[in-house]
Amino acid sequence: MIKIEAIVRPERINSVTAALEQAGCGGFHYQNVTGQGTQRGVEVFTGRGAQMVRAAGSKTLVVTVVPDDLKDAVVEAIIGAARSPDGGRIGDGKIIISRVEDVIRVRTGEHGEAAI
Amino acid sequence: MIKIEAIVRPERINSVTAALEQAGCGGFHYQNVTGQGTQRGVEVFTGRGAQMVRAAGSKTLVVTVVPDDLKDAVVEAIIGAARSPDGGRIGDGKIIISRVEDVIRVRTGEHGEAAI
Amino acid sequence: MIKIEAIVRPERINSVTAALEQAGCGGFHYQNVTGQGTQRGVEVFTGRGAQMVRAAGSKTLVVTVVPDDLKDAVVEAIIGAARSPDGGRIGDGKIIISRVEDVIRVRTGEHGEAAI
Amino acid sequence: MDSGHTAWMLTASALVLLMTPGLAFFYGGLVRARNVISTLMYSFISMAVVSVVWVLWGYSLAFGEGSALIGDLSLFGLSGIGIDQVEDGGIPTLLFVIFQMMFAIITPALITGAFVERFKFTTYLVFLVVWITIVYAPVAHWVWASEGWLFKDGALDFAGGTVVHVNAGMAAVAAALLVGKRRDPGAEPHNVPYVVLGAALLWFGWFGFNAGSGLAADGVGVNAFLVTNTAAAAAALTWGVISQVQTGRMSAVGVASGAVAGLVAITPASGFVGVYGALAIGAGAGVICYIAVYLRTRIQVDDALEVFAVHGVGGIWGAIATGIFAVAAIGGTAGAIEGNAGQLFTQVLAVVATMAYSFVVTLAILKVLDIIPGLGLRVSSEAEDVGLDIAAHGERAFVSDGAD
Amino acid sequence: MDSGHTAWMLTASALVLLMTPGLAFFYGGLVRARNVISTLMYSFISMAVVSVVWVLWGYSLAFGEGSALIGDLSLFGLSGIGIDQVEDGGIPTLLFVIFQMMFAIITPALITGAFVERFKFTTYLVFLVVWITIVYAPVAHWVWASEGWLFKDGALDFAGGTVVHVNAGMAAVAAALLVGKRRDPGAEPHNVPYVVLGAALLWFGWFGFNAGSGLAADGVGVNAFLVTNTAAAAAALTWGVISQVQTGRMSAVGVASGAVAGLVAITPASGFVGVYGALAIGAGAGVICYIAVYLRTRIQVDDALEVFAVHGVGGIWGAIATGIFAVAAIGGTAGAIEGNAGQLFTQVLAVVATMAYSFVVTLAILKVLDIIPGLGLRVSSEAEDVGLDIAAHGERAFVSDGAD
Amino acid sequence: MDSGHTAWMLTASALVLLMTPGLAFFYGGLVRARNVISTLMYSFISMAVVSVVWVLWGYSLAFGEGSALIGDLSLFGLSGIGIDQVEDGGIPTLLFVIFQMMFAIITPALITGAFVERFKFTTYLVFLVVWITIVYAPVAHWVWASEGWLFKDGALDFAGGTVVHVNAGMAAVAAALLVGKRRDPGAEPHNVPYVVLGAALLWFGWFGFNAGSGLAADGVGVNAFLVTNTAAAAAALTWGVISQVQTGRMSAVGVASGAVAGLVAITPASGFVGVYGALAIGAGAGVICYIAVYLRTRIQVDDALEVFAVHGVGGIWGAIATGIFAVAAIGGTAGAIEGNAGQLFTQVLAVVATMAYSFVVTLAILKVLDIIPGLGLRVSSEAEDVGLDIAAHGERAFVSDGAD
Ligand SMILES: Nc1ncnc2c1ncn2[C@@H]1O[C@H](COP(=O)(O)OP(=O)(O)O)[C@@H](O)[C@H]1O
Ligand SMILES: Nc1ncnc2c1ncn2[C@@H]1O[C@H](COP(=O)(O)OP(=O)(O)O)[C@@H](O)[C@H]1O
Ligand SMILES: Nc1ncnc2c1ncn2[C@@H]1O[C@H](COP(=O)(O)OP(=O)(O)O)[C@@H](O)[C@H]1O
Repeated sequence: MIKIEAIVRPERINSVTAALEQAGCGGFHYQNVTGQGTQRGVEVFTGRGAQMVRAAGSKTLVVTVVPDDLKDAVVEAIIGAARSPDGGRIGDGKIIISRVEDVIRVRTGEHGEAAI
Repeated sequence: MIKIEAIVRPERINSVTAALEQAGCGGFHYQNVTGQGTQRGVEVFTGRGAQMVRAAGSKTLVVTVVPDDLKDAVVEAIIGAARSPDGGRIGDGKIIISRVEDVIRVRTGEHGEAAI
Repeated sequence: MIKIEAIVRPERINSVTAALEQAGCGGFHYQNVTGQGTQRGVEVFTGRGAQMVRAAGSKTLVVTVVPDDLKDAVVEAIIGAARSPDGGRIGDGKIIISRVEDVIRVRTGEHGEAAI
Repeated sequence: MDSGHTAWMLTASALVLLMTPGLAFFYGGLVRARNVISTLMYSFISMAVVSVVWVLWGYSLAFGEGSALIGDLSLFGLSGIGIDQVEDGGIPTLLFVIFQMMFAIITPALITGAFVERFKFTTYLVFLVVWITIVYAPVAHWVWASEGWLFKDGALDFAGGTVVHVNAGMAAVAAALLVGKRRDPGAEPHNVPYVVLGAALLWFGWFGFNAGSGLAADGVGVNAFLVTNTAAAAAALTWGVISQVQTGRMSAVGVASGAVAGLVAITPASGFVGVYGALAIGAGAGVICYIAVYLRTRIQVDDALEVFAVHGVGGIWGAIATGIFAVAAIGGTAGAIEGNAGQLFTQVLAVVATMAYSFVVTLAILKVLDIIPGLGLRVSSEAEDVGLDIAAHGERAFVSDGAD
Repeated sequence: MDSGHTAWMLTASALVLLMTPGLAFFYGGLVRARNVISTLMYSFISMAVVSVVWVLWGYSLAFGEGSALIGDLSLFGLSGIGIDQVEDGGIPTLLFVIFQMMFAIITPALITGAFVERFKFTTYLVFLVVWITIVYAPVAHWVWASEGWLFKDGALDFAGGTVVHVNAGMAAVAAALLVGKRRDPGAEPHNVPYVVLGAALLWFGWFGFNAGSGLAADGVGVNAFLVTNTAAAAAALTWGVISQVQTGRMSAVGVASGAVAGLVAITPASGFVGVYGALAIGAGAGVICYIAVYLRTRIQVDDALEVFAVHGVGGIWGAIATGIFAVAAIGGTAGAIEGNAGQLFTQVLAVVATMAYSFVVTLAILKVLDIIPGLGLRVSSEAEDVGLDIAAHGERAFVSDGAD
Repeated sequence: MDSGHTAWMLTASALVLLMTPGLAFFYGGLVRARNVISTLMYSFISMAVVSVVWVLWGYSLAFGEGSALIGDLSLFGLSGIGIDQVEDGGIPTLLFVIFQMMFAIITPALITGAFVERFKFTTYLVFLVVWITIVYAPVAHWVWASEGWLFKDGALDFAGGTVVHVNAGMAAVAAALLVGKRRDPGAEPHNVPYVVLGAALLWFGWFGFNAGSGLAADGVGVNAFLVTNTAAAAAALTWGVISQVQTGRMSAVGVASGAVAGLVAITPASGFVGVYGALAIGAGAGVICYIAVYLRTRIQVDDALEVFAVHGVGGIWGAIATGIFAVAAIGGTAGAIEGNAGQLFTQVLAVVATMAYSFVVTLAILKVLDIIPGLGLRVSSEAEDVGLDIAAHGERAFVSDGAD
């Protein structure tokens, strides 16, 4: 099994989770993070509004563990839902893929793909 | 060393961390996440309370890195503390296990199991 | 490529991210977590202030994916920025290193190191 | 000058001023976290803009001599109103100016609920000036100025059910139509405690709004205070119970909305009805506005925070109910129940006239603002996605230490 | 009718109304994040339910003629109270009805602190109606109605230390006993700023509560205002200093609790004592309630938000202290220090009678509600784990954009 | 005794009391999340400490007979002030004591904005007692007591622009200098809604502050209310527009700061100027304070929340503007525009005297507190990093269920 971690724009999270379900991946969790990359972040005021600074932007991190064979479908689904209209904008995010040794379902104690 | 990530019910977090300490794992970190799986989430109102929608539920993600030999003990501990009374309920959560190459303790610069 | 996860003190996050950029790692994301380890947490009041309990402390988790050759530089950078003055204090944090199979840039679909 | 009446009206004016921040939090809690600052500012800035407009020409247009349709500019800058000039009843004229100003401040703020999360802030500033001048001032003149044609017709609107709520409700429909649907409507309220805080401040401030509208600390004012509280309570309870019966849960946002609906409905009636009337008006508002919201969510007009369903419909119900439940022994005018069915007609006339005027003129104003270069009604879709807090105000509402 | 007294009492009534939302936030900040909406609603809904009960039969039972033990239903629906009817002192009778209503609203809300995080909301609605009718109304009648037996005995309770706080404190004990411990008690307050906001609104509103209880804007009212502020300050400071000395840190929640304890303790005394008395009563409340809380945390009764330790104990101390520090020159009655030791006895009698009645009857009410099918006191253990916000109200208090 | 004036002054006193929690939230929203409790407490605890100091010796030193420089202790513990003693104008003397107390409470709270996120809380408690005694009381005596030398000179300070704001502003500079820079200054405000809530409560409470300073519900009070609102609006708008023009975004914190700057500037003038004067003073405050903040951020003095730039500079501008725009027909004194240029000189004299005294004595007080063993001004660098909420109060402001 592999773990797919996708950093996406917060405003895209609903379409991303919908796409995941469509791609046959019904299990995932997500959370807000603060992120920076090529995109240098957003401009915000400090103090009383006299000056602005760049702050890393808000992103949402979605994590799902899937069987290997689902990998490409899920990656496609995420890209489709997370990429900004007309060819994407800087800051659309990344997808990080890594290997998982085992998954256990707390309720039943099942192991491996059966637990997903 | 392996990394154990457990997604559990927020209301179970205190018993889970207690169980971890008992199992000899005194180091961990956790955070709230939003999760969905077989359990389709919770019912919440939108707008002025005229209609309800399903929203993914709140879960807590606990992460700990342990020496390989502690793995089973820790997994048992988590299951014991996170599973709902009388045989578990849908949504009790998952445990995800993956390999870690190295751990470094910031304070001392120690590597490997010594750093845990 | 490898994933570097660093748990650091929240008040150090700005210097850590600055150090990361200096070390040539311009991409990362971070979030607040609650953590416990050798350091048993902080003392806080419960109820009306009549009694205190220990609560796990606030930490910040920084995550970055980098090419293998950047690993040592980045680890050094994090330690330098996250360690408390005069030799470090308990609770300065950990750095967890693990392998990543692939990274994809949502915007372009690029794979591997090109996507970082 | 009566120091007692003056004391109460100073207090009442402060209470009504506080309603606008109350509304800000009520609305602010209902939107997404990324638009809360923007939503708060739509209301807060009205305190700044309208206060200035009011002392310059707003008051004069609303309460200056002039015609049956609108006042004149004879009182521009409150010229000629000395600090010792007293209204009959015994409060200083400047205090009447202040009290009325607070109503002018909150009315456009109410409208903003229709277009939160997407309306361009700079355009909104211009809208505030224009709308107060050519919509609010005339309507206030019609109903409350001694020359006003609806006033002459004997329309009953004790504290502004028509001038404030029906007026804002129709303007909200016009705005929602022109601004269009949000890209992603129907979100969960991001902060329910803010909604409760806002509702509490509104309830609190409304005592000034209604019990102050008699401009005196007397029996009529006291009665207005009592029926205001009673109607709010009855409506909150009704809405809550319906929500409980229909869904098995009692939405806090629903209870808060019910309270507001009750407060809206009792506003025009508060000087004319008694406790039983208040119970009927409140319970009625709870049922009617609940249904209105329910229906609204089934149509395509994205009146995001239900301004029309709560303030429009609530205000209409209140205006009509005033004609039904008015008690001669309290406000001097009998309602339908006491045999004066004619009053009902006058009430309906006032409502219809206000609805038509407010809708048409607001529509016209927004159409014009939309085509003026540099203005325009709606933010870019990018700004809407990122949220107006960052896009329009350069601020994030909530920042945790390290991460957020 | 005196417009000045009327003006102040209108204001005072609004201030007391605001105390209930203040309490909602004070309590709401002290619970877990997953129960904050539920905790807010326990208080907020009291504004809806009790307001209706009060104008229908509550006021009549409390202040209608009747016997020494309870009023009658002669004033059902406030029948026969015209808007021009005036109390001696010069305020409209309806204003007295309003002012007293605000006290009836907050008293049961105080009780809820004992059973937050586990009490069934629908059952609570029924409890509100019954408790106001058969516990609050009679006790208010005893102490404040001219026929009331404690009133006749000359018990001093200027603003409700016994009727409101001791009464609520004992009911809280009964409730905590019957509802039982939370599955996981002793949590950290989830939002300290809410606690501070609530304490601030309570302090602010309490000026109406105490300085309004003379029903006039006169010297007695002014003195009540002054001693109220003084006692709150002294108690907040005392509590804070003890916390600092004992733990090396000054808990904000502790300081806020101290302020509330001081406000509770001065309530019955505020019409009878001077500044020095207020300092003594406040400092005493800080010490005594701090100890009470400390002891409570060592027993098994899960009075979650320390209603008895703060309101019960604080109210008892205040009632007794009134008998000690009363100054004839201020309230017309001398206390023990001025040689009238007998007053102390009367005070104790009033407290004991109230405690016994409130405890027993509340226990009985809850026992009955517990066995009525469809009601019951406690939510399911699942609901308690998930939190009452989701389980009972279908809402989450705080929702961040993507994740939460 | 005039019940109307008394009614208004009771209300006004409550409103001014509420300003301190308002300030607490205004400041609290501007700091980091890990210092919000600490920042709230700096203000809240002033309600506890100063209230006690005031009734014991503070009032006596400020308003007792004594010399031209300071009062005496003849009124220690308010001795001899009966509840029936009345001021000329018709309010009880004790009400004057109360009203003035609220000013004494908020003044030192204003100072705390300069040293948030690093000042030692226990030392601050001592500072409060000393500063009220030897800085606030004398300055209040100079300006407001009939024997005060600035009062005799005819300096105009209707509601405390000099006594409260200039005074606090200079003390803030002294404090910022001695406490030194934060280890990590220039953070993003952690909670903008708190800033808006605080600004709203300040605006609301300021009506009591200014319209109450005439000690009566009369034409002067009404005019003060009107110009207060007008200046706040004009300043908020000005600041917002500048921010919009300069950055393309309208900072909510900026608009709120503008409102406060306008309220500060109109404070001394509110009994002497009309609407046009208010517009000028407000707009001026918006521009001047915006520039002051802009410059402050370029120097090394870490006056964290811009106390001097907003309250100091705003107060100075207001004092001078009073001398410019005063209208004889309103406050009895003409300003420069009406040909009385001399008034300007008196105004400047009062400001300079206050600035010098406040700065020097505050500096001295802090220097002493710094070297007293066990006290000291600044927390450890560790405490500063972890945040004062945990370090000084043992509390976390926000706790989510499982994780935080
Ligand atoms: N090397 C990295 N490791 C972890 N997260 C990253 C990395 N690079 C970028 N990210 C995350 O992805 C987000 C988008 O990346 P960014 O480089 O800004 O845009 P793009 O991928 O379109 O060039 C960043 O805000 C950050 O949260
Ligand atoms: N494939 C997955 N990858 C990551 N997290 C998952 C996955 N499936 C479930 N989860 C997490 O586990 C939680 C519980 O899983 P769920 O399937 O609802 O219950 P159960 O495991 O009892 O069937 C979900 O809310 C989600 O947060
Ligand atoms: N085994 C572990 N797995 C995951 N996180 C850990 C582990 N041990 C410690 N941590 C994280 O690192 C933080 C600091 O570790 P701690 O042991 O307290 O200090 P130190 O590393 O200086 O001994 C902890 O608060 C926790 O968040």
